Amino acid sequence: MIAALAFYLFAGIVILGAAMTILSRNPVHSVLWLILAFFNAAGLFVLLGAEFLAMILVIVYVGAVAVLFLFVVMMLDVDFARLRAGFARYVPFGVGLAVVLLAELLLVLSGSSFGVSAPASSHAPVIAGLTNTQALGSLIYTRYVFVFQAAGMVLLTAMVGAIVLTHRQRPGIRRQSMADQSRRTPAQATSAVDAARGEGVTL
Amino acid sequence: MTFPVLSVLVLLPLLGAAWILLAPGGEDARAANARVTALVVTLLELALGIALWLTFDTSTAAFQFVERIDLFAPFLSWHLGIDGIALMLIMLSVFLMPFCILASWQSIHTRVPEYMAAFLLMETLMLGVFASLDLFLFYLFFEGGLIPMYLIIGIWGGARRIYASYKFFLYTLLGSVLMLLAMIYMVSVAHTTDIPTLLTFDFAPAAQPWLWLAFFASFAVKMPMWPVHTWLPDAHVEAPTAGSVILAGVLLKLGGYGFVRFSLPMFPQASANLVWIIAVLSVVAVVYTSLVALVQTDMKKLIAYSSIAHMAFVTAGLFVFNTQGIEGGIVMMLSHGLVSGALFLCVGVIYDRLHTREIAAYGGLANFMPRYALFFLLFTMASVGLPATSGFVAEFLVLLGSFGASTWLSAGLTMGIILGAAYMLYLYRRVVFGTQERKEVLAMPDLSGREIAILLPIALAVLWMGVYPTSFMVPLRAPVRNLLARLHGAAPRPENTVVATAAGTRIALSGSAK
Amino acid sequence: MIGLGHYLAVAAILFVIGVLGIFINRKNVIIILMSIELILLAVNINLVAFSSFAHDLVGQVFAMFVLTVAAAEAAIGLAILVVYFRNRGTITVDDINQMKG
Amino acid sequence: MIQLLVFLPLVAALIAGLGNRAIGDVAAKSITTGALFVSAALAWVVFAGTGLGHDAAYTLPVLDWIDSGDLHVAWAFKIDALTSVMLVVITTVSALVHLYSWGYMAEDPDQPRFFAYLSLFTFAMLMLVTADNLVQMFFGWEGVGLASYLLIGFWYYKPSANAAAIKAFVVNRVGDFGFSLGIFGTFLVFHTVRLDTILAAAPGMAGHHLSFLGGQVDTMTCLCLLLFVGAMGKSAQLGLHTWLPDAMEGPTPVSALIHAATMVTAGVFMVCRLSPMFETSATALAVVTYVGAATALFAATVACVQTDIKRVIAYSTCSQLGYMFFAAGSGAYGAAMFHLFTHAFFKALLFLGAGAVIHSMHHEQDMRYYGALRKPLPLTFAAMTIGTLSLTGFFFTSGYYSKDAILEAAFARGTQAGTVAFVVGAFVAFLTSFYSWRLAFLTFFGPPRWVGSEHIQHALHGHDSPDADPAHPQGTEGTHDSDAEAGSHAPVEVQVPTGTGGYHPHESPWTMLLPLAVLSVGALFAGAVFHQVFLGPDTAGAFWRGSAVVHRDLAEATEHLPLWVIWTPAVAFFLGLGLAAQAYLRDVDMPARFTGAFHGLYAFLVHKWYFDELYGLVFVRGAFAFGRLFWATDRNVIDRFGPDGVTAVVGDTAVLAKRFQSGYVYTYALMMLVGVAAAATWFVPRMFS
Amino acid sequence: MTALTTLAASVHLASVETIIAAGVFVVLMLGAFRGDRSLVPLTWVGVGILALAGVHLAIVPHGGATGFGGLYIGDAFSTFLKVLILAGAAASMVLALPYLKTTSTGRFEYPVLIMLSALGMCMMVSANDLLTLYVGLELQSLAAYVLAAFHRNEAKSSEAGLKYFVLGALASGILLYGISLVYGFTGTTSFTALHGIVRGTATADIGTLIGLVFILSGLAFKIAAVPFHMWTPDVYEGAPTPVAAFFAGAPKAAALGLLLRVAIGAFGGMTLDWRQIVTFASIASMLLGAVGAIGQTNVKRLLAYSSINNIGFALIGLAAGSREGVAAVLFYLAVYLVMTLGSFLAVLQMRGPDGEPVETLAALSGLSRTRPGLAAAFAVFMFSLAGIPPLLGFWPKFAVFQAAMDSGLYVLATVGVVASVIGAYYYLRVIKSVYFDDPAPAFAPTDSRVNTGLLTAAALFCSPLGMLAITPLVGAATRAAAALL
Repeated sequence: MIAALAFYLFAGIVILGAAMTILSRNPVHSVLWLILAFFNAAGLFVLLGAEFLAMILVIVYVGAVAVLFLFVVMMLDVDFARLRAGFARYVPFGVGLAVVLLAELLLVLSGSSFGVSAPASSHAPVIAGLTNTQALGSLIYTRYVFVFQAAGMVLLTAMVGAIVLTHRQRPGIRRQSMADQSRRTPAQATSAVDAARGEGVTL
Repeated sequence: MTFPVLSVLVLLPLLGAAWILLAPGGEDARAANARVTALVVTLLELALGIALWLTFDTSTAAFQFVERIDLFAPFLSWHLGIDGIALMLIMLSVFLMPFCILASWQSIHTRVPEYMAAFLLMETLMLGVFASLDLFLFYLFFEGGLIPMYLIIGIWGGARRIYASYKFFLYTLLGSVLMLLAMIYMVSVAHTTDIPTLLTFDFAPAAQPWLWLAFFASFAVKMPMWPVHTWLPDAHVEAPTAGSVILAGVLLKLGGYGFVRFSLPMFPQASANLVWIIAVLSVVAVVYTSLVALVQTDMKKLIAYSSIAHMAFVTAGLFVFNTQGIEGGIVMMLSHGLVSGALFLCVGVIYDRLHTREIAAYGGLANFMPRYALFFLLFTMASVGLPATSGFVAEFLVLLGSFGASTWLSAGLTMGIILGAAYMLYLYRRVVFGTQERKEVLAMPDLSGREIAILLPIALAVLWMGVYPTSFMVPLRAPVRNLLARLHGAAPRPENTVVATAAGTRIALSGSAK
Repeated sequence: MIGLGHYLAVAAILFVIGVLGIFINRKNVIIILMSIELILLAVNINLVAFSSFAHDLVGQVFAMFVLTVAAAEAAIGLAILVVYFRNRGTITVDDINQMKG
Repeated sequence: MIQLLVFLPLVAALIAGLGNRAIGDVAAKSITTGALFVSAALAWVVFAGTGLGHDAAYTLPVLDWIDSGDLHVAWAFKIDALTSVMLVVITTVSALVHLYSWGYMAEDPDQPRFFAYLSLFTFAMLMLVTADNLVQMFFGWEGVGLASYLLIGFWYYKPSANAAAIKAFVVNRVGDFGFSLGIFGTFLVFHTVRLDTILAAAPGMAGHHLSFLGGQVDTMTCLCLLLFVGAMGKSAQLGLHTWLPDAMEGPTPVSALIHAATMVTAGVFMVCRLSPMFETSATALAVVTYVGAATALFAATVACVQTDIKRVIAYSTCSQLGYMFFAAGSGAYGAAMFHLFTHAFFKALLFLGAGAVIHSMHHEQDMRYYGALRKPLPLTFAAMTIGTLSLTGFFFTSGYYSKDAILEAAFARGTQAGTVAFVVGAFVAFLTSFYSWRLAFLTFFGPPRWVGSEHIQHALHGHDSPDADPAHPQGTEGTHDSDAEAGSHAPVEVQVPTGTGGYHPHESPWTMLLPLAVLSVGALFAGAVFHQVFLGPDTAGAFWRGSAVVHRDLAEATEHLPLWVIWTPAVAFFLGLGLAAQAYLRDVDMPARFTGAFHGLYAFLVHKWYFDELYGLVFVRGAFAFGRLFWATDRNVIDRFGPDGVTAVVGDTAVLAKRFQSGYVYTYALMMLVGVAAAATWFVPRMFS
Repeated sequence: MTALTTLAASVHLASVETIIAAGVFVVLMLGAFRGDRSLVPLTWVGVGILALAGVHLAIVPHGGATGFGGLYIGDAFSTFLKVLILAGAAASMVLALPYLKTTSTGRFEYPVLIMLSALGMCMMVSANDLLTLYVGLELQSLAAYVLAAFHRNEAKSSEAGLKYFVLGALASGILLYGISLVYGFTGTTSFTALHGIVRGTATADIGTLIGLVFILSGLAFKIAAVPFHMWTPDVYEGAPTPVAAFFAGAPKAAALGLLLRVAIGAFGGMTLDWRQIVTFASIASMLLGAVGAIGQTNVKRLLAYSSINNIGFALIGLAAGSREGVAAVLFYLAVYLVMTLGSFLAVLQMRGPDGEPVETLAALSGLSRTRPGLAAAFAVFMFSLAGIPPLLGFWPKFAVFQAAMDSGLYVLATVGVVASVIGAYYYLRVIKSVYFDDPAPAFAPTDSRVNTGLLTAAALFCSPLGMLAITPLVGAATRAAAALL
C-alpha cells in the first residue's frame, strides 16, 4: 500500500517535472525541474530495488550533469528576453503524433507477455545474498569488463572532445611552467640592491 | 589458340583512345596525333572487319570466332562470337567509323584528342555490343555507349546540347535498366549468362511477357519507337555531324539488334502475343513521324524524324515472323545505317560551310555545288526507297513480309513510303533546287576531295546493296532460318494462311476458301 | 499492486515528453539537451523495471552504462553548444538554420 | 544483244551525267544520242524477230537480285511480242527525242545533264518493259518516275518546275502504293513474282478469297485492282492524273518522250502484260473500263478550255490513255497496245511540233499569243497537222485505225461497261477533234497575236542575242507558274491584241525537224501497216503469242458491227472539226459568248474539275496540318507528359524536398518521430490479429 | 586462472580494438607533449596503428568465436567490415592533412578522434550484444559529433555539430528505448540468444517487434536512411570536408554492418516483418536522395544526398534478407567507400587561389579545361556513383538488384532501377559542369602528392579496371555473409 502510494507520488512528480522541464520559459527553472524529476526517478529505482543505480542517478546526474547544465545556462548568459515564446507551426501535429505514439506504446506494453518468464536466457540472474551494489560490481568487472573499458573510452572521448572544442589558448593569460619555476635560480629571481639607509630604492 | 580477332577488333580502338589521351606534346601536336591515330585505327578496324567477312562461314547459324574467358564467373565472361547478323552490323560500324573521323577532320577544332578518343571508345562499345555472347557483357557495352555519346553531344554539340544530352542519356538509361532487371531474372532462372544457351532456353510463358516488355522498354527507346522517340530529334540536332552519323548509323541499330538477338528468340511466345504492340506503334510511327518530318525547318531534325520512320520499318519487319520480314528488317538497319549516316554527312558538309541547319538558308545548291547535289540526290532517293538503292531492298522485303502478316500493317507502312517521298523531296527541293541570291551561300565551294572520299564509298555501298544485295544477305540467311525455326509454333496466325494444293503448286487460300 | 506495467507506462510517458521536448520549443537548445536526458531516463526506468521484475541484473548493468554514456553525451553536447554560442552569440533553436535546402 | 540494248542508254547516261561539264556538251550529246540510235536499231531487230518474225519468247537472266526465303527476284529480261512492241516505241521515240533535243536545248547550259537524264529514263523504261518479274517492273516503274522527276524539275530554279516534279513523284508514289501492295499480294498468293509463273497460275486462282484490310475479297479482283492503282498513277488516270498537266513544266522533248509516248503508257503496258490476271476478274475489268472512260471524258473536256499549248496536248494524252484503258478493260488488249503504238508516234509528233512552235515563239506557250504561224513555220505546220489528223482519227491515219478498233471493241464487248465506254468514247472523239483543231487553228491560223506576249517582248527588247541567255538561266523557258494559275482565272478566251510586234519566227533547225518528219511518217502510216498484224482476228494471236490475251471472238465480233457504229468516229471527227472551225476561224467571238453563257460550266472545266484544289486542300494542306499538329504533339503532349513532364515533376519535388529541408532541428526531429510512429503504427494492427 | 585464460583469449580476439585503444593513448600522449606542430607525424603514427590493427585482422580468429562472455564476436563478417572501417578511417586521416594545415584546424586531436571513432565502429561490427552495440555506437557517435564541430571557429561547423549531436542523441534515445523493449520482451540482450528466441516464436511478439522498430529507426539514423536522413546534408555541408568524407565512408559501413548484424544476425527470424520497413526506407532513400540532390549547388550537400541515395540501394540488399543480399550489401559498401572517399578527395582539390576551400558546383565549371585529370576523376566517380557500366559502381547496384530479384522483390528492384535513373540526373549535372560549361577560374594547384596518389588510386579503382577487384571482393563478401546467415 505504501509502496503503491510511494510509486504514484514518485511517478507523478517525475512526470510533472519532466513536463515542466520542457515547458518552462526560463531555462534555469527547466534545469531545476529536471533535477526534481531525477530525484523522483531515483525514488522509483529504489522502489524497484535498484539502490545502486538510484544513488548513481542522484550523484552523477544531479550532482554532476544537472549542475553542469545549470552552469552552462548561467555561463552562456543568454538574453532571455530575446528568446521568442510560442511553438512551431506544426506543433499540434507533432503533439498529436506523440500522443498516438504514446497510446500505441501503452497498448503494446499492456497487452503483451514479457520475456521475464524466460529466466533460462538470463546471463546475470540476481544472486541471493548479494547486495545490489555487490552484484553489479561483480558483473561489471568480470563479464562486462570489455564494455566497462569501452565506457572508459567514451568518457575519454568526451574529455578530449570537450577540450578540443572549448579549450582556448588566450593570448593574455600567463600559464604556470613548472620547469621554468624549478630552473629558476636566485640570481634570476633576486637582485641584491645596495640600499642607502633611509632613502629606499627605486626598482 | 587461334588469333582472337574479335577481342582485337573490340579492344583496338580502346588502345587507340588511350594513346590519343596519353600522348604528350603541345595542343596542336596532340590534335594532329589524335586525328591520325583515330583514322589509322578505324581503318585498321575496317581492314579487320573485311578480313572477318571474308573468312566468315555463311553456311551455318552457329556463332563463329568464339572466344571465351571466364572473367568473373558466374556472372560475367569475356565471351565473344558473331553470327551473320552481328557480322553485318559490325561491318556497318567499322565501315562508318573512318568517315566519322574524316568528317570531323576540320570541323572539330576544340579538344580534338578527347573527341577522337570518345569516338574510338564508342567504336569499342558498339562492336562489343554486337560481338558479345554474354548477357551482362552485352549490357555493359550497351549501356557504356551512353557515356561517350553523352560527352560527344554535350561537349561538341549545338546550342541546346545540354538538354539534348540529358534527354538522350536519361531516356535510354531508363529503358535499359528495366532490361537489366529482366536479364537478372533470366540468369537467376536459367543459371547462365551464356547467350547461345539462353537462345534455346524456354522461359516460363507466364514470365515471358514481363521479360519481353522489359527488353522492349530498352530497345524501343533505343530504336527509337513512337512515342518514346522524342529524344532522337533533339540528340541529332545538337550532336556534331559525326555524332549524328554514329547515332543514326549504328546506335539506333542496337535496338533492332536487341530485338533480333533477345526478344524474338528468347521470348517467342511473348513476341507472338505482343506483336500487336509493335505493329501498332510501327504504323503510327511511320505515318506520324513522316508527317512531322514534312513540316521541319531544320535539316537534321527532318532526317532525324525520317530515321524514326525508317526504324519503324525495322521493327515492323522483325516482328512479322517470316523470312522476308526479318531479313528485310536487318537489311533496313544496314541500309538506314548507310543512308541516314550519309544524309547527316551531307548536312554536315553544308553546315561546315554556312553553320546553319535551317533549310530556308539554303537553296539553289544544284547550281554551284553539282557534285554535292548528285550525292545528296542519291542518298535522298535511297532514303525514299528507290529501287536499285539499298533502301528499296529493305523496304520491299519488310513490306512483302508484312503483307502476309497483316494487310493493315502493310498498307499503313506503305503510306509511310508515300510520305517519305514527299518530305525527302521537299527537303531536297528546298536545299538543292531553287535560286540563290545570298553571297555567302553562293560562295560555298563544291565538295572537296576529302568530302568526296567520305561520300563516294558510302554511295557505292548503297548502290551495291541495292543492285546486288545478296552479298549482304547471304550471311543473314542461316541465322534468320535458325530464328524462324525457333519461332516456329509461336508465330501468330497470319492473316492469310497458306496451304498446298493437291496439284503441288502452293496457293493461298483464305479461311473461307472453297 | 504496482506491476511492471505501471513503471513501463511512466517510462513511456517520460519518453514521449522527452521526444516532444525536442521539437515543441523554438527557444533554447539547452532544453533540447534536457529532453534527451529525459528520454534516457525513460529508458533507464524501463531497463531497471524489466530487470527488477525479471530478477535479471543485465538491465541494471545496461542502465548503468547508459548513465555513463549519457553523462559523456551531456558533456559533449554542452561543449558543442558553447562553441556554437561563441560563434553565433545565440542558442535560439530558430536561428540554427544557416544550412538548409 | 538485249543487254546491249538495255544497258547502252545507262552507260551513256552515266558517262554524260558523271562526266557532265568535264566532257563537254557535244561529247555528252553524241554519246547519249548515238547510244540511243544503236538501241533503237537493236530494238527493231528484236521486233522483227520476236514480233513480226517467229522467234520464240525467251527470258534472259542477268543477275540475282533479291533472294530471301522463298522470294527469288532476279534481274532478267523477258522478251516477247509485247515487249518488242514497247522496245520499238521506246527506243525509236527516245532516239528521235534525243536528236530533237540537240536543237531544242541548244541554248541550255546544262545539256549533259539533260541528255544523261533522258538516257537514264530510257534505260529505266527499257527495264520496265523487259522485266520478267513484278519487282523488276517496279524497278523500272520507279526508275522512270525518278527520271521523270528529274526531267520535270530540270529547270530547278523554277519553283513551279520543282513543285511539278515533286507532285509527279508523289502522286506516282500513291499509285505505287497500290502497285506494291499488289506485288505483295501476288507474292502471297502465288509465291513468286515471276510473270511467267503468275500468269500461268492466275486462271486457277479465280474465285478464291483473300483477306484484305479486314474484309474477305475476291483474290484476283483484289490483286488486279491494286496493281491497276499503280497503272492509274503512272498513266495519269482520273484521280491520279493531276501530275501530268503540271509535268509540262519540263522541257518539251521530255513531254514528248515521257509524258506522251512512253512512261505514261506503262500502265497500259502493265495491264496488257498482266492481262491473264485481269481476265480472271470481271469486276476488275469493269473498273478498268469505267476508269478509262471517265478519264477520257474528263481530260477531253478540260483540254477544250486550256490555252497553254502543251497542256492541251497533255490533257489529250490523258484522254487517249483513257481510251487505251477502256480498250484493255473491254478485253481488247491488242487494240490498247495498238493505240499505244500509234499514239506514241502522233502524240510525240504533236509535242515535238508544239516544241518547235514554242522554240520559234521564244518560249511562249500560250496559244492566245500565237496565230498565223503556218506561214513562217510551214514544216512545223505540216507536221502538226499530220499529228492532229492522226489524233483526231482522220481516215487512214494511224489514229483512225487504233481509235476505231477501240470503240468497236468496246461496243462489241457487249457488257454494260463496254457500252458506256463506247458512248463516252464516241463523245470524246468529238471533243478530241474539237480541241485538236482548236489548237491548230489558234496556232497556225488567224491573225498574229504575238505582240501581246511577254516572252516575245522580252526577246525583242531584253535579250536580242539568245547567246547571252545561258548565263542567266531564267530566260530559257516560259515562266508560267502552275501554282499561280493566274491565266486560268481570267476568262481564257479573251481577245488579245493582234499584231506581230515586229517579231519574226524562224523555222527550227534540222535536228528538230528530222524527228518531226520521221514521226510524221509513223503517224500517217503506222496504223495502216500494222493494224492487221496487231488486231486481225487471224493474225493477232500469231503476233502476240500469249504475251497478251487475245479474244478471237471479240476480234471477229468487231468485223460484224452495225454500220452506225463504224461511222460514229468519223462523224465525231467532222463535228469537232466543224465546231472548231466555226469558233476559231469564222466566228471568233463565239468562245467568249459561250463562256459568258455557261460561266459555271466553264469555270468547272478551267479549274480542271477542281481536282487540284480538292487535293491541295485535303492532302497537301492536310498533310502539313497534321504534320504541324503531330510536331506540336511531340512537344506539347509526348514531351510534356513524357520526359519533360517527368523532369518537371522531379524538379518540383526537388524544390519541395529542398523547402522541407528547412534547416530547423525540430523539423528534422519531427520527421524522425513521424518515421518511428509510422513504423510502429504499421505493426500495431498486428496486435489485434 | 581459468577466468584469466578466458580473458586473455577474449583480449586476443579483440586485439584490433585493443591496439586501437592503446594507440589512442600513444597518440594522445605524444600530442599532449609535442603539441599541434606534430600533427603530420602523429597522423602517420595513427595510420600506422590502424595498419597494425589491420594486420592483426589477419591473425585474430574470425571463425565466429565469441569473447567477453558472448558480448563480442569475431567472424568473417566483422573482419570484412573492419577492413573497410580501418581503411576508411586511415584514409580520412591522411586526406585531411592539407585541409587541416590551411584552415587553422590543424590540431592533433583530429587523428585521436578518428581513431576513437574507429574503435567504436570496430566494436559495433563485432557486437554480439545490444550493450556492446550501444556503447560502440556511442563511442563512434560522440567522436563524430566532436569532429563535425571540429572547425570550431566556423559557425557552419558548430551548427553541423549541434544538429548532428541533437538528432544523434535523439536517435540514440530511440534506439535505447527499443533496446529496453527488446530486453523486456525477450529477457535477453545477447544476439545469439535473441536469434534463438525470435526463431522459436511462430509469430513475432508485438512488443519485440515494436522494440525492433525502434532499434532499426535508431540505426537508420546512423546510415542516414529516409526519414532519418535529414541531418545528413546539413552536417556534410557544415562539417570540415575531410570530416564529411569520413562520415560518408567508414561510419556508414559500420552502421550498416551493425544493421545487418541486428536485422539478420539477431532478428533473422523476423525477416518478413522488418523487410517491410527496410523496403520502405530503401525506396524512400533512393527517391529522396535522388530528388533532393537535384536542386543542390553545394558539392558537399550533393554528395550527402548521394550518400542517402546510395544507402537506399544498399538497403535493397538488406531487404532481400538472403545471403546474396548481405554479400551484395557488403560489396556495395566496399565499392561505395572508395567512390565516396574519391569524390571527397576530388572536392578537397577544389581550392581557391589562396587555398581556401571552394564548395560550389559552379566552381567546377569547365574543369576539364583547367584540370583535365581532376575532371576525369570527377567523371569517373560520378558515373560510377550513378551506376553506369562499365564503371565499377555499376556492379554493386547490379548485385543488390540481383539479390532482390532472387528474393522475389520485383517491385523494389523496379523502383530501384527507376530511382537510379533519377539519380543519374544529378550526377550528370556535375559532369555537365565539369565538361560542358565554360571554364570558371582555375583551382589552386594541389600540393599533396599523397592525396593526388589516393585520388588516382580511387579513380582507377572505380574505373572499369576496378572490375579486376570484383572477384576477390565478392568472394570475401560472400564469406562474410555466410558468417552471418
